[in-house]
Amino acid sequence: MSANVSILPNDGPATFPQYLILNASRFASRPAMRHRDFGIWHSWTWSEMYEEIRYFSIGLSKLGVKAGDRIAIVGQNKPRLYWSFCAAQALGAIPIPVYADSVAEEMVYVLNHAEVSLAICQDQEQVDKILSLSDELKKLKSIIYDESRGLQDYDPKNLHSFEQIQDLGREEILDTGDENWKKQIAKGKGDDLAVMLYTSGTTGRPKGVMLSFDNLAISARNANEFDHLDEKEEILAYLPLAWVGDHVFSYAQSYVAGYCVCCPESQPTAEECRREIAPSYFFAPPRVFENMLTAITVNMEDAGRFKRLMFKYFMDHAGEYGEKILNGEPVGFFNRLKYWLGEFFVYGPLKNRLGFTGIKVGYTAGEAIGPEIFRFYRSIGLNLKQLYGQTEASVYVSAQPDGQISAESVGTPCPDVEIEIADNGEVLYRSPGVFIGYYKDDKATNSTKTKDGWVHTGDAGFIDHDGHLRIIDRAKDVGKLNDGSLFAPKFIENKLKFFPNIKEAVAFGDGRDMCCVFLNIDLTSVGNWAERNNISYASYQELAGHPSVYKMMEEHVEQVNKELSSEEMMAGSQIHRFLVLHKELDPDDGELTRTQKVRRSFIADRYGELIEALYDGSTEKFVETEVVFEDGRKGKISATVEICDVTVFAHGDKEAAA
Amino acid sequence: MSPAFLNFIEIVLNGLMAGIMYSLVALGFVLIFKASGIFNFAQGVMALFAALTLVGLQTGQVPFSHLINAIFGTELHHWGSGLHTVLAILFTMALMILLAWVIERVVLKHLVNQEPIILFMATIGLAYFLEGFGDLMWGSDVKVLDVGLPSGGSLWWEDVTRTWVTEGSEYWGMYIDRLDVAATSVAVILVVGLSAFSQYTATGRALRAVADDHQAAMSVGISLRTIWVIVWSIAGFVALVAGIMWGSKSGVQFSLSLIALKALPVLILGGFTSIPGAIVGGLIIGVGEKLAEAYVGPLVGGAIENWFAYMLALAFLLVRPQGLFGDRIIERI
Amino acid sequence: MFYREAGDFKTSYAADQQTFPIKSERWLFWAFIAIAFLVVPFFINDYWNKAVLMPLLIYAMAALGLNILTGYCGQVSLGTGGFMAVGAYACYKLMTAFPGMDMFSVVILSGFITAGVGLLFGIPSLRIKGFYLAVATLAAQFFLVWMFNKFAWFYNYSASGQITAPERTVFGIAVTGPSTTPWATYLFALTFVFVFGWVARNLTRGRLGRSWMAIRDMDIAAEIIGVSPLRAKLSAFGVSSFYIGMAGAMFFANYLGAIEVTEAFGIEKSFLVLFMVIIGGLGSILGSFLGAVFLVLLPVLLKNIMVGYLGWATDLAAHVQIMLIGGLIVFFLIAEPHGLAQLWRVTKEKLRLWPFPY
Amino acid sequence: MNMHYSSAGGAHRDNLAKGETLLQVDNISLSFGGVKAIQDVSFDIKKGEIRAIIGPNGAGKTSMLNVINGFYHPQEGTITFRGKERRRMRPHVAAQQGISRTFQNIALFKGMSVLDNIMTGRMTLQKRNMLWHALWHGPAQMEELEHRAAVEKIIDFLEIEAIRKTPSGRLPYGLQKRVELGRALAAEPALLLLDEPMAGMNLEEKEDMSRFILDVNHQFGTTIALIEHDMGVVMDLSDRVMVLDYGRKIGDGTPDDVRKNRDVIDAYLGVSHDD
Repeated sequence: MSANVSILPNDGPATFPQYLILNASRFASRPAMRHRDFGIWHSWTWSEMYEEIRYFSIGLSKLGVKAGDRIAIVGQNKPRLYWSFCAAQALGAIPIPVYADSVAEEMVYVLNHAEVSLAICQDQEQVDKILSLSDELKKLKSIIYDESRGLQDYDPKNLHSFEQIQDLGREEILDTGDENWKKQIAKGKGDDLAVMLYTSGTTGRPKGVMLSFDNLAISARNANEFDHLDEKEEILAYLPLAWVGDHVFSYAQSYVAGYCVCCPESQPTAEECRREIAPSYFFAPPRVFENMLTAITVNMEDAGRFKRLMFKYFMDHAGEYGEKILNGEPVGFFNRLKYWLGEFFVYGPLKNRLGFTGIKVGYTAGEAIGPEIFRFYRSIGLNLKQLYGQTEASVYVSAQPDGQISAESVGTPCPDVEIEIADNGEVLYRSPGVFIGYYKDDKATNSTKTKDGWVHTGDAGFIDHDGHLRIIDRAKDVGKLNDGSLFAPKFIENKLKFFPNIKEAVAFGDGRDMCCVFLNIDLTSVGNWAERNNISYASYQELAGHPSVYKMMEEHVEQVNKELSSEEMMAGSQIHRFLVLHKELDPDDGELTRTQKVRRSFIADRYGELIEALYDGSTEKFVETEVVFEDGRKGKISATVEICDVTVFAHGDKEAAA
Repeated sequence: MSPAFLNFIEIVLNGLMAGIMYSLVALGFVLIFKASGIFNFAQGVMALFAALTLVGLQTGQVPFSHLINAIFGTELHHWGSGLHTVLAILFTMALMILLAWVIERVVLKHLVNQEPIILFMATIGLAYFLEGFGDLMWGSDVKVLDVGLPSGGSLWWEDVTRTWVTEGSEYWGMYIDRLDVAATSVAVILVVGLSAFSQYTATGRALRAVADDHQAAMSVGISLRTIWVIVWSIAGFVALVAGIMWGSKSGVQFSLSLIALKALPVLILGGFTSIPGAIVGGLIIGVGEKLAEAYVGPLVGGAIENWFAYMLALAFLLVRPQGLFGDRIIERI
Repeated sequence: MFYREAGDFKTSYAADQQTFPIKSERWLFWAFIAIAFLVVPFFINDYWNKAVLMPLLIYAMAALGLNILTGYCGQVSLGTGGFMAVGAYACYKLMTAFPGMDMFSVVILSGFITAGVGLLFGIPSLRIKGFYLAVATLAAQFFLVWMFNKFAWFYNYSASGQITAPERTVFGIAVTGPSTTPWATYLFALTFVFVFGWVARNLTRGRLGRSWMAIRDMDIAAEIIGVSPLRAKLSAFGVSSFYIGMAGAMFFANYLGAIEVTEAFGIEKSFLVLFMVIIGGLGSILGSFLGAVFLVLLPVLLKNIMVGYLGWATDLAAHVQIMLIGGLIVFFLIAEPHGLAQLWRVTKEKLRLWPFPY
Repeated sequence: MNMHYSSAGGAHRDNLAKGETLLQVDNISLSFGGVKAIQDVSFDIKKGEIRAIIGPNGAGKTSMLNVINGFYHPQEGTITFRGKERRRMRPHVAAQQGISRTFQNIALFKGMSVLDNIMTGRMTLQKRNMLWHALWHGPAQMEELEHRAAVEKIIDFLEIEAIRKTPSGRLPYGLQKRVELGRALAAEPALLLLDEPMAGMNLEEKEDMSRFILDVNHQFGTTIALIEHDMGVVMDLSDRVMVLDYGRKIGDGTPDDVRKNRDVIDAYLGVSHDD
């Protein structure tokens, strides 16, 4: 152990190389990183990892890497690539992780834009990709690779293996020692540029978000304190290196807290690896949780009758009491006992299969997670929470504190974060994590970040009565009613669609007096209900027009209104009138996209008469609609559609709050 | 002729006749193995079972009388009178066919496509079951079986052979059991009959088709399961015949089931799939065993017939692994 | 459902390849062993020892041996009874020729002697395969039993033709002869079974075991890959006979005390052990034990019910028993051709995957 | 990570340089009873090359491989491996000398896991005897673990991490072929014989397999002789091609030579074969 703590600045470490040196002494024999390779888990303690990074870093300097150089890091989650971040930062160079699966032209753009002079690649695939672009990459001088397979016969000029660089470093240390290297680290300051992360925005070229050590380290420290994370955590690094989430969870927070990061063997074995490691801190976008739940459901459908019934029985129980128990609310003894039995027979084994046995905190973010999905994981005792984050904020904008969880909100502002809602509903924030700027793009920087440090998120939202931030839509999609209240169609539609009986909803209101909606019932779910209640029907149309169905829909809409009325911002956009469409919205008729998204303007055109009827106060309307049948023939269906008024609540209404 | 030579002839003749009896049992094995690839260890017990049933029907025993008595406290033993021998044989045969059908339904159907050793084990289980079942049904005491076959030494043959001896030697003639002669005749008839059956009848040809290629047989529309029932029925018939012969000779008792073991060396000598092999193999084993018993036995303390046949077969296999009538094995990969 | 494996990761190949890779199973196993060694001896009585535990342990040993040959190496043998007889007679001759020898050495030496005989009878396996070989092993069975019966030297010219075990001790405690205590013979047999169960696991987990299994699964491919059939088959015969010989020695010396060869080691014994292996599970150490447990306990149970509880005559009970055992064997083969061990594996797999079906 | 795999025949090191004759087959004739499988065929395999043997069905290709690895014993002719002429030899001895192979019809050990199957391939390299194995802890275990590490490298090489503990019988066909290649590679052979490594595969699987074969040849310098029906694959992969027909050699040379060879064209396009 040659890590020397004395070279650290007096007020504690500021940069990650400084944290590395600190960890190498305070957590010397604790695991820093694990990697499943050749079938078993290899571990590095902090002191071992320090050595690995030291050799590599000094080797890099020997190769000519200097402060300010840009180094691209391309590949999957592998220990050596993570080490490369720190090794580069120790020299004052700036690491730039690149999505391993990005196509050639995207990679050319990023590498050229960032003026990368060295690329560290995981394997032959990445090396090949970069070599094939070498004509266009004028600044790139050399490539380092981790896995040598298939690279033996390559021209060794400007192509080095990771070990070769480490050997260079070792020789250098033998020759001249590592004092210069340590001095270089000690020189590092918190406001130095630490990393550049290219965000693949929905439109236009990727932008290079510049984050300083302070941005990352302070955000990481706050986050660790917020969730009580310490050096004992184990996490699985499986999300793309270039994504800010992975950089913060698997690098920044790990260095600050000193916890262990585990790298899976390969993509196909990632699940198995998760099961083996049983991480205590876990992050996944909603898509991952959704896929997992689908897999669980599909799997359970194939199970025997007994198991299916048992699963349903206990899951129902969990749905009722699981969250309460998790939130520490009072629950009767027998329900606790039943939950405990469920834990033994269902929840426990389920979490075990998914590798969630050891989870202390799990997060989901990125987009809205379906409340059903969210509640499912909560109900089986998984402390899953939501957060709202951005690359520009070093992730953390808001997060749900323990015990204050809801499926709709994204939590309260993170420590040291200030949040404001602009007049147009856009969410603004200011925090220590706010980025330095976009690399070589002052125009974009200025339009995003104000002079006094506020950042425009581009998302519309509001602070609810619990003080939690709720994101409702992209800011540009949010409109206004004539009385000036905010109208967020997607927000309202999603709320309606969370009822299993409602399949689709289309809300109107922008530039009108009030909000009205079209509904589509869910034929399976409502059909089941009808069967149970001895309501006979011959077609969708008949069922949709049935008075009891209207009654049910009215209750649902009223429920949504109650919820809306409880939020000051949204109370104005309660639904006044609705109708249940006489046909299902169908991609074949152009009403939905192929990905089942509502085509609002097309529908407004097609059902103009009905919209008129919604706003002119009539109670029913006869319409005739052209449809395309499955065999491609066209036909017409006609119906008299009923229109229904709904109770609207005043904000703060007692009845609504009850 | 010298008495020693006449003795030798007597031994060979007895050996040949004993051998035919072995062949009779081996035949049952071969039939089933050929058609289904099953090494039917229960063949011997089937013979015992058939013989027990025959005796039981003949003497009018009440089936399961012990069990019934134990459960209900009754004192059942016999009906008033037994069945006529011919009728009893017919009934027994019917029972053996029923047995074949049950075996197919209950056991074989569920074991299709299993490894041979599993099927082999199943037949051992079957053997145990049948043994227990037979004993439970008819009791385990030693029974005398008399179906009217002649028995005892042939005095006529003794007289004839006594004249063959060289003048002046002391010789009382050859001993040949008339039962053995009868058994041999029956066995010969059976073998000829079976060969004719498999050669000249449609069912017989189907059996051979199955033996050659299961797939092909099924593709020409022969139901494998029907075939199996038929084969097991025939094997049951062979077992019945063997049971009658062996039972008449040495009484119907548990040891009868062990004659199956006698047939095994015959099988490895003759090959599992060859009917002529079973016959020739049986003859070789029979003669070899009797000769060894007479000439080698005294040197090592006797009772060598228990193992001699196996050693003979083993030694033979070491020289010719494919058996007497098997084709040379060309291994492929 | 009982398994909670998440978080149990392996950092070395040694840990990955251990016999019980799952932590909870490891605990269960050692708890079981501790009970067998430390608790049972205090509660054992003569009936349990003679009717259940001793036969169970000794047959488990024999089944281990046969499983190595048949289950792992694929060579069917019907000569187990004969090889047990070799073990028993070797044991007797050693005990009487070297009265000072301790019982551990006697049993192990008996095993080695049997292994030698086994090797001899294994030679035909190089030429003949499958059922032909199975039948050939019957030659060993009949020949060996005949030999021990025929040559008085083997039974020291005793008038009855029986052999009777004199008293021999281990650490000063009698484990054979009339004055042994149940716990002593039990612990003696248990120690052997435990140690050699472990050895069997060792032999089958490595190169040797793989060479056996390769021969079993596809002998031609195995040879082309580099397995010498001679070495693989003969070693299997040798090791197998070693175990069976030790089982035979203990069967005679520690369990029955006095035997007559045709009665004790007839062909039925060969079948019994073969059944244990099949019902327990071919190619499974655990299976050897499960098979022995099943076929030792079942008759005891049946007998207790029919004779003890229903009050039937013993011969009637014996008929029903043999019928039931035969029926159960068929039933088991239909229900799970790969034996109780496979049943256990499948159950375990289901519990591990619980609540998912796969 | 990276492979520390000894090249040039691994465990079976020799002094031959690339391009020298590794195996020389002279005037081999083989018949079964009256059937002549191979008639008077001679050819050689040079170190480091990929040598293809092609021909219509029944041309004697597999028999030739069987002769090379000692499974069949030719009635006439000699085989010289690494300069030593050999007489009748059992296949496992050939394996010990560094010839390993895969089979036309997959010959995996179905009762064993993928890992165990590949471990079996290292049979010839393991030395500990039965007594050490009985004790396990100590030398036997150490040896096992060393070989496990080597096998894991092959698993990594063939990208079959996800199935290492699956019983081989449960795998789909293409993966079984790959595992079989792994088993053959595990022996670190000097000469690798592949009998139709791509038979029955789809295009993607064929591409994968071709890549593995080339990688084996490049990275480990292993000499490979293969039988294959897919002409495209053969022409792409191999350095030299020998053509058999009815047990006779009718062509030998580079892929280009063979493609132009009149006899070969006749054999493949002629009407005489029902292939």
